[in-house]
Amino acid sequence: MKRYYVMGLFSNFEEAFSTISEIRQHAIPGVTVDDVTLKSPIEHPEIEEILGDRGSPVPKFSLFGAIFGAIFGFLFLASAQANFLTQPQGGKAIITLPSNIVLSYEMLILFGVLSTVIGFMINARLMTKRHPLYSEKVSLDQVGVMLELDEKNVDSLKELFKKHKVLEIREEVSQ
Amino acid sequence: MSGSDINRRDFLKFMGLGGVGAATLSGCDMPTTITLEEGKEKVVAYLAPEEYAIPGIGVTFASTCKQCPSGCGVHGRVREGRVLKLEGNPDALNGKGLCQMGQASLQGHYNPDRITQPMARKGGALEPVTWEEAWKLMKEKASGAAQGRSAWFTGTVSGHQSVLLSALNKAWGSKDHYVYEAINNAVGEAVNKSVLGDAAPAYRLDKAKVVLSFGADFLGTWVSPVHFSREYSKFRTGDRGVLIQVEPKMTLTGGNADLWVAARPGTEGVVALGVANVLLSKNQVDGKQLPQAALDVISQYGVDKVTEISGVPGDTLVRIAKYLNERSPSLVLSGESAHGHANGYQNAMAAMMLNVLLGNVGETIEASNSMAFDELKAKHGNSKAMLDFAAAADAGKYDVVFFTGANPVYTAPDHLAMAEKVAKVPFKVALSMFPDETTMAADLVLPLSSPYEEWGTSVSPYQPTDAAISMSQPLMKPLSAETKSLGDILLSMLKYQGIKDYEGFDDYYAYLRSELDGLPGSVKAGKDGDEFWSAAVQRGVIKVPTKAGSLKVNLGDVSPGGHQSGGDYPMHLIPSSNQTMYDGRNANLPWLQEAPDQITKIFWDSWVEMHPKAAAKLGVKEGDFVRVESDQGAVEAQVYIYKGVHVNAVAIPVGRGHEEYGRYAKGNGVNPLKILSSIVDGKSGELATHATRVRISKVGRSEELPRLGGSEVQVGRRLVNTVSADVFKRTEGA
Amino acid sequence: MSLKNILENWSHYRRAHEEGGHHEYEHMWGMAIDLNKCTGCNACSVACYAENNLPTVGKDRMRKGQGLHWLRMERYWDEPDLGGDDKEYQERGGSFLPMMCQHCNAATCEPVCPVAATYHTPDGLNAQVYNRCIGSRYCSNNCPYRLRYFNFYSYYEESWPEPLNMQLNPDLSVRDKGVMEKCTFCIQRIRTGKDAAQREGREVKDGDVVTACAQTCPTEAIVFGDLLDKDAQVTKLWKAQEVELGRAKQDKSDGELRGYRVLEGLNTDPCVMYMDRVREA
Amino acid sequence: MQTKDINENIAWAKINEDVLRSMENPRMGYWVALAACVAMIMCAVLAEIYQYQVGMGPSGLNWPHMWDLYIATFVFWIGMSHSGTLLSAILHIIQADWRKPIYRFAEAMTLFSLMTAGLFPIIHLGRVWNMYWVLPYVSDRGIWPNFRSPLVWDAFAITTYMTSSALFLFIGMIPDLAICRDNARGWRQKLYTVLSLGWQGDDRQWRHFRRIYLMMACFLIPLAVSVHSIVSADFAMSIMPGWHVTTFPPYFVAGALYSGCAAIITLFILLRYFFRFDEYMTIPIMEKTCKLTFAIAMVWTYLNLIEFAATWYGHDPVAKELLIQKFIGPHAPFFWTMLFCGSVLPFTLAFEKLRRHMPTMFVVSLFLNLGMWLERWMIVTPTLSFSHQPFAWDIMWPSMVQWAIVFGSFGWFGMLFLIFVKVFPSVSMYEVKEMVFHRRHYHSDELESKFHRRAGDRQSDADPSREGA
Repeated sequence: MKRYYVMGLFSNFEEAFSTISEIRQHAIPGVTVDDVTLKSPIEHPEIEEILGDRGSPVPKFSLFGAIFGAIFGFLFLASAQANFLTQPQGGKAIITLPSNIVLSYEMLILFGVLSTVIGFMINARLMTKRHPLYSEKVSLDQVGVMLELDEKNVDSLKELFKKHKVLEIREEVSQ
Repeated sequence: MSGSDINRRDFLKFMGLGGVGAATLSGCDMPTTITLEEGKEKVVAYLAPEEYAIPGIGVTFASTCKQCPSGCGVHGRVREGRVLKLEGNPDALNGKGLCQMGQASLQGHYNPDRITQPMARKGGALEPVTWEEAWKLMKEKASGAAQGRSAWFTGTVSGHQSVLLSALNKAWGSKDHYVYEAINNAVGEAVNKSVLGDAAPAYRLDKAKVVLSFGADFLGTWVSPVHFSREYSKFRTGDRGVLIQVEPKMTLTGGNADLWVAARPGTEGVVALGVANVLLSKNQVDGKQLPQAALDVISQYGVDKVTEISGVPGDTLVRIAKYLNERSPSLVLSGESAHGHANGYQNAMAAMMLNVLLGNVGETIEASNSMAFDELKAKHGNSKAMLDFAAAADAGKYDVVFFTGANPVYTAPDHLAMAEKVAKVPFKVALSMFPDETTMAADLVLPLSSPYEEWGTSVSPYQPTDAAISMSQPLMKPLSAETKSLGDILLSMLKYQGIKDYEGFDDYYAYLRSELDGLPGSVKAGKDGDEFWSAAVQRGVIKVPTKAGSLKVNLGDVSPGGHQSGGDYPMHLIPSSNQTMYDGRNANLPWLQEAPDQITKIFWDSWVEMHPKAAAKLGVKEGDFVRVESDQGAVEAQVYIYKGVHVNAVAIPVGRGHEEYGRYAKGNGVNPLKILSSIVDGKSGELATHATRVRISKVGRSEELPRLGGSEVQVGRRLVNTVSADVFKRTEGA
Repeated sequence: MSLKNILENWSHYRRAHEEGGHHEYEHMWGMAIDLNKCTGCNACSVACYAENNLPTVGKDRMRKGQGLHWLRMERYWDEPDLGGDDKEYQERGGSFLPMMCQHCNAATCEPVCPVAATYHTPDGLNAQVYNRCIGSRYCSNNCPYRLRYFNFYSYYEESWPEPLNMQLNPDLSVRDKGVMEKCTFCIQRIRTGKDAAQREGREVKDGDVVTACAQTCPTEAIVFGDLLDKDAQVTKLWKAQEVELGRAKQDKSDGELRGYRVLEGLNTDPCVMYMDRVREA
Repeated sequence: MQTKDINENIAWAKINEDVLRSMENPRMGYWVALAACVAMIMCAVLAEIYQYQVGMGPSGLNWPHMWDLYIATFVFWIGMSHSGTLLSAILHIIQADWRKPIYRFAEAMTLFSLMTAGLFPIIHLGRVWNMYWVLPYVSDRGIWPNFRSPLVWDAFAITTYMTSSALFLFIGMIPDLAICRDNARGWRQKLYTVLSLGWQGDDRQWRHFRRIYLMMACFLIPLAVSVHSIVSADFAMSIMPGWHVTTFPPYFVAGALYSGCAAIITLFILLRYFFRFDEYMTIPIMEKTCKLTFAIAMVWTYLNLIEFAATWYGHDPVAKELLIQKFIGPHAPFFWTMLFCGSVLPFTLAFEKLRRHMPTMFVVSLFLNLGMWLERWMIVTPTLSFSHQPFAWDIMWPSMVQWAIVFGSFGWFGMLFLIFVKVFPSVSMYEVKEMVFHRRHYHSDELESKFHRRAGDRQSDADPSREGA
């Protein structure tokens, strides 16, 4: 089944948001706000109020990475120390807690950061191909509202866009 | 390692979790012992320290150190045909100890600047020649020397070398054998001889409870330092003795004194008289031991007068007298800095007077155990020999002179013009290991083997307890095929002169074997030739019977000589000898060059010691160069300032400032002996080394002093704490 | 496996110096140095040069402080505020202090090495592994006694011109530039002594191992031995002076006893005991 | 008089244009600067080659000065790296939006000073070729580094910090890289296409982006504090007088922030001048940075005084002796210069007139950093000169080899920075857009005339553009 992608470029957030508000109020039957992808040069601070809270699991990655880093760090260090033969030094114990705490802390942060970055890459779908409807103007100063919808709704959407002073409409059909 | 028996798979499982990679930790089980004998083969961890290197097995051979005249016995550790390390020979006088010069004598043996083949002067320069050519030259120039027109100039010699030397001189019809040591106790020996009838009596430091030493650096350079150090150790334990040192510049012994007293140079005798005066007047010591003449002289030296002359405060004199009076027996010694004056003999005599007064003769000064074989005894050097030689050479007395074991061209003061006088001798032969100044002035240089490459016997000049012949044996094959031992050369020369007695010996070794074979049965303790020989070589010493000595007391005139003012030269020059460079012979040993001086901690260079007050007056600080000028010349060196030198004196160490003598010695520092004034001790004729007056001026240059260490005080850290002798006696006293 | 190893031996691995530490010590090599006997003659230092292949570095480098002297003879003058006097002369001579690696049981140099090139052996020695050393020089910085010396140059290139090199002791290495080194208590002699004892099927006894410095000392001020050997002379000296390992502050029945360890208050627990210098009044 | 952090009427397109322009067509001056930096690096490279061949001797290091300028400069560069984190992470969390135009180059500075700092522990090693032994790699001989050593902690901390701050810089730059990608041609386009990771500015990306940025900021703040604490542990964990100081971790962190801020002022002025970023790196932002620097300077001064007081009243004779030596000993000229530069000179930052005068601030910031560099030197060296064993006291002055390498490190840093400003946007475009957007959103003419105008100010006659808002 063919899917239609339509994107309207607006000159500012207000116009884009009023368009989305209408979509939210079912201006076009069968098209919900969940179908909307907003493309913008910056993140609007109140974007949740328009698009709804879509959530982000990135902090969970951070938590997992940090916990893993700390535990792995400590065990790694302790096992290395326990099996490394020239460790009796300065009257210190073989497995020294002060140093291991310091290093585990560093490992906590390192793995936390790495895991966060991986979480971001996955969740933000980075390192994928850009959408065909990507417009360079989005990185300049325009706000894009893109919807994925059936053929029957394309025209009414374009009408809606035009109502809100859209500057440009692009569309794409995927097989 | 205990308790960690992880295996590879478990480890990989664990490590795999972290995705780190693959390896095993178990490969480095540290072996606690690895010995080849057991045939154990274990992986030696990369992190094994030296402990796990398998040491080779060394073999120890006994020999004798020739680095100074004391002649300490050594044990050389030999591995793979190389001698690696020297230790003291417990059977010898020095015991298991050895001083730094002895330790470093190995570097003389292995010195890169050793002469490895004969050299002859051709057209002004010394050039290598073969032994054949050398012998030919000897034949041409030396063998034909007329009766009495040849001489030997040597350092201290003893044992069979001495025998051969005498024989050789006899063959040449010459009586002239100059035995020279720049650092000697000749004045003291003269006084001993005159008063006690024994030039080198035994000083029983270990028995003494008070030692009053007038400049005798018995821990550093005086007579037999290692032996005295051992005695000192006994002296300091149990009922600990007091050491009082009176001298113008702190020697190593002074550095260990309980009371270090700086007397104006040359007034040591006056101080001794002052002490005697206090003892007699204040402490009610019975003066009947002393002849009336001496008592008369003493009575003239009241405390105030002594203080005026010597600069030693009255209460210090009283304190010294108190120690001497309260603790008995005592021992009074005199050394270099007291002897090296125009009145050196009187100074030594005054010190001896104290010994007589305090009844030390027979108590702490015992008759030496003179050995029965006079011909083997050490011919101990003095500096009069050099003065005599200079006069004789100047007078053109000799056609040929042989030098060995002494370096007069370096040690002689400029006023002697030794180089020119030596040059007047038509043919000079140097038998030498090193290209020192005298050797380089010779016409023919014969390369000597090192003391650790040759056979030999020697007898220590100072034999306090047992008389013994020290054995030298090669600790390794000669480094150079061309060098010959002094004994071999002497023997060859004797054969060359056609002396029949020596024709039967192939070499010096054969001669020695036969000579030792000929020792009386009492020495050999019933052993036959081979057995005795190997026992002697193994032990390193042969104990020999002694002639029982006895001491008489015949005190001479104790009145101190006059004390003249310096005029234009207000300061006294102390050319101090120390255990690093000694008389300059050690300047080619890098270990000793790099070893900091015991007192000042300066290395690789000469310095001028000054008292803070004198330095302040002159306006110099540590590291500034000053010019020290006598009527004979001047030297320049950096200043080291401390309170261990008399206010009116500057001290410059002897032994550096070589013009030759190899890469380590050449061009390092200055030679203070060069600027000595021509003053001799009136009685003994010895060179008055400490009598030179100098003036000091700023040069204006400054440089960091080559000195080890930063702070000279502990800044309150108590790294070395000092407790009083009373406390020591309470806790550890005998 | 590792985890098992950690869990099973946890209490052992957590034993610090105070509880006896990780090692079951076979020996505890130590020294007693009597400053009453020591004359500061420096023979020990030169003996150390001879035994341990120490290079001579020459005047300029030595002056720069780039020399190596595992055993250095320190000399201090009396200070006015330390019971000395502010008189015109140094009336009590000098204070001599032979300083070699103190082989501290709680060594401060050991834990700071990033690559574990220095550690404590079951002999109670502070070992330096030249192969492993990367020359961070942290250990020397953290040694309060400043007894670790660094090879600032490839000294061997110039220090032993032929045939001086023949004197080198083959039982230990000649160090190249970039590694730290220090007194080893003549570890090659310890090894030799232990091997000899093992060959003869006996325990190492007092006198089997003597360090070069102790051996050459003319006044026998330096005594070396195994502090675990009750009959050793060094143990007796420690006992007589009531100096014990493992204490920062010695508990002495008699406050006048002379035994102490240098900078004891830093709690480095050195294995070298000194005995106070003694002077009349 | 300009009092607004930024003119809220700058058009978004102009921001893109201005920043992108700064990345284009290096002028002659740029190449000269780059060549100068390379020449400086060559000095260091030659010195290092010499040192590598001969040993550590030529550096003038000795017993007991086993460390000197290398470690001091290492600490200096580590310290400088703290600025980026401070501006980025802390100011991000406390939502101080004036950081936005200046944090990018500050973060780059973090990364480059870390890259510079990281060289020094390597250079100072006696056996450089074995430097990797400090890393905990798995070896079949079962050898590990010694985890007790603060130097290994350094290796861990610096690795973590370098990784994290590089990622932070990179992540924060992704939207800007997308802008660059959309405007670039040729190799630059390929580069930015790869680096921008397919950023298309959709709401999903922005949503996660906000989260990760916050999370990383949260990680970076404790990390930055721990890194300099660990660097201070190199000293504080020892038993040397003057090193074993309880206040060292905060003292080092304060010193680090201080030198970082001072360096930001320096680079701020340079970028503002050369790239004509007057509209973004405005005087009020400069003022805020100066005030921040002043505050940190006072914290640093306080910690200094605390250290002196603690040493003095603690009455440890060894530490006290060292303190006295610092005050009157051979290092005293440097010590007093450090105190002057670090504690007295920052008072210039307290005066508005001076703060707003760029040339003055430029000179002052250089001197502040000189003070901070001297601080590190005065931490490392006097302790080695005067420690427990008086016999080992010594004075040592660094040789030309050390100076050359220290000198070269500035060239290295400069070179990296110069390359950065031409390859990456040194002002964060999207965040300046956000800043402008916010300001515009809350803009009130009435308030502006009340607070942002003073007598004598020129009346703004620019017509507020509504485009893009």
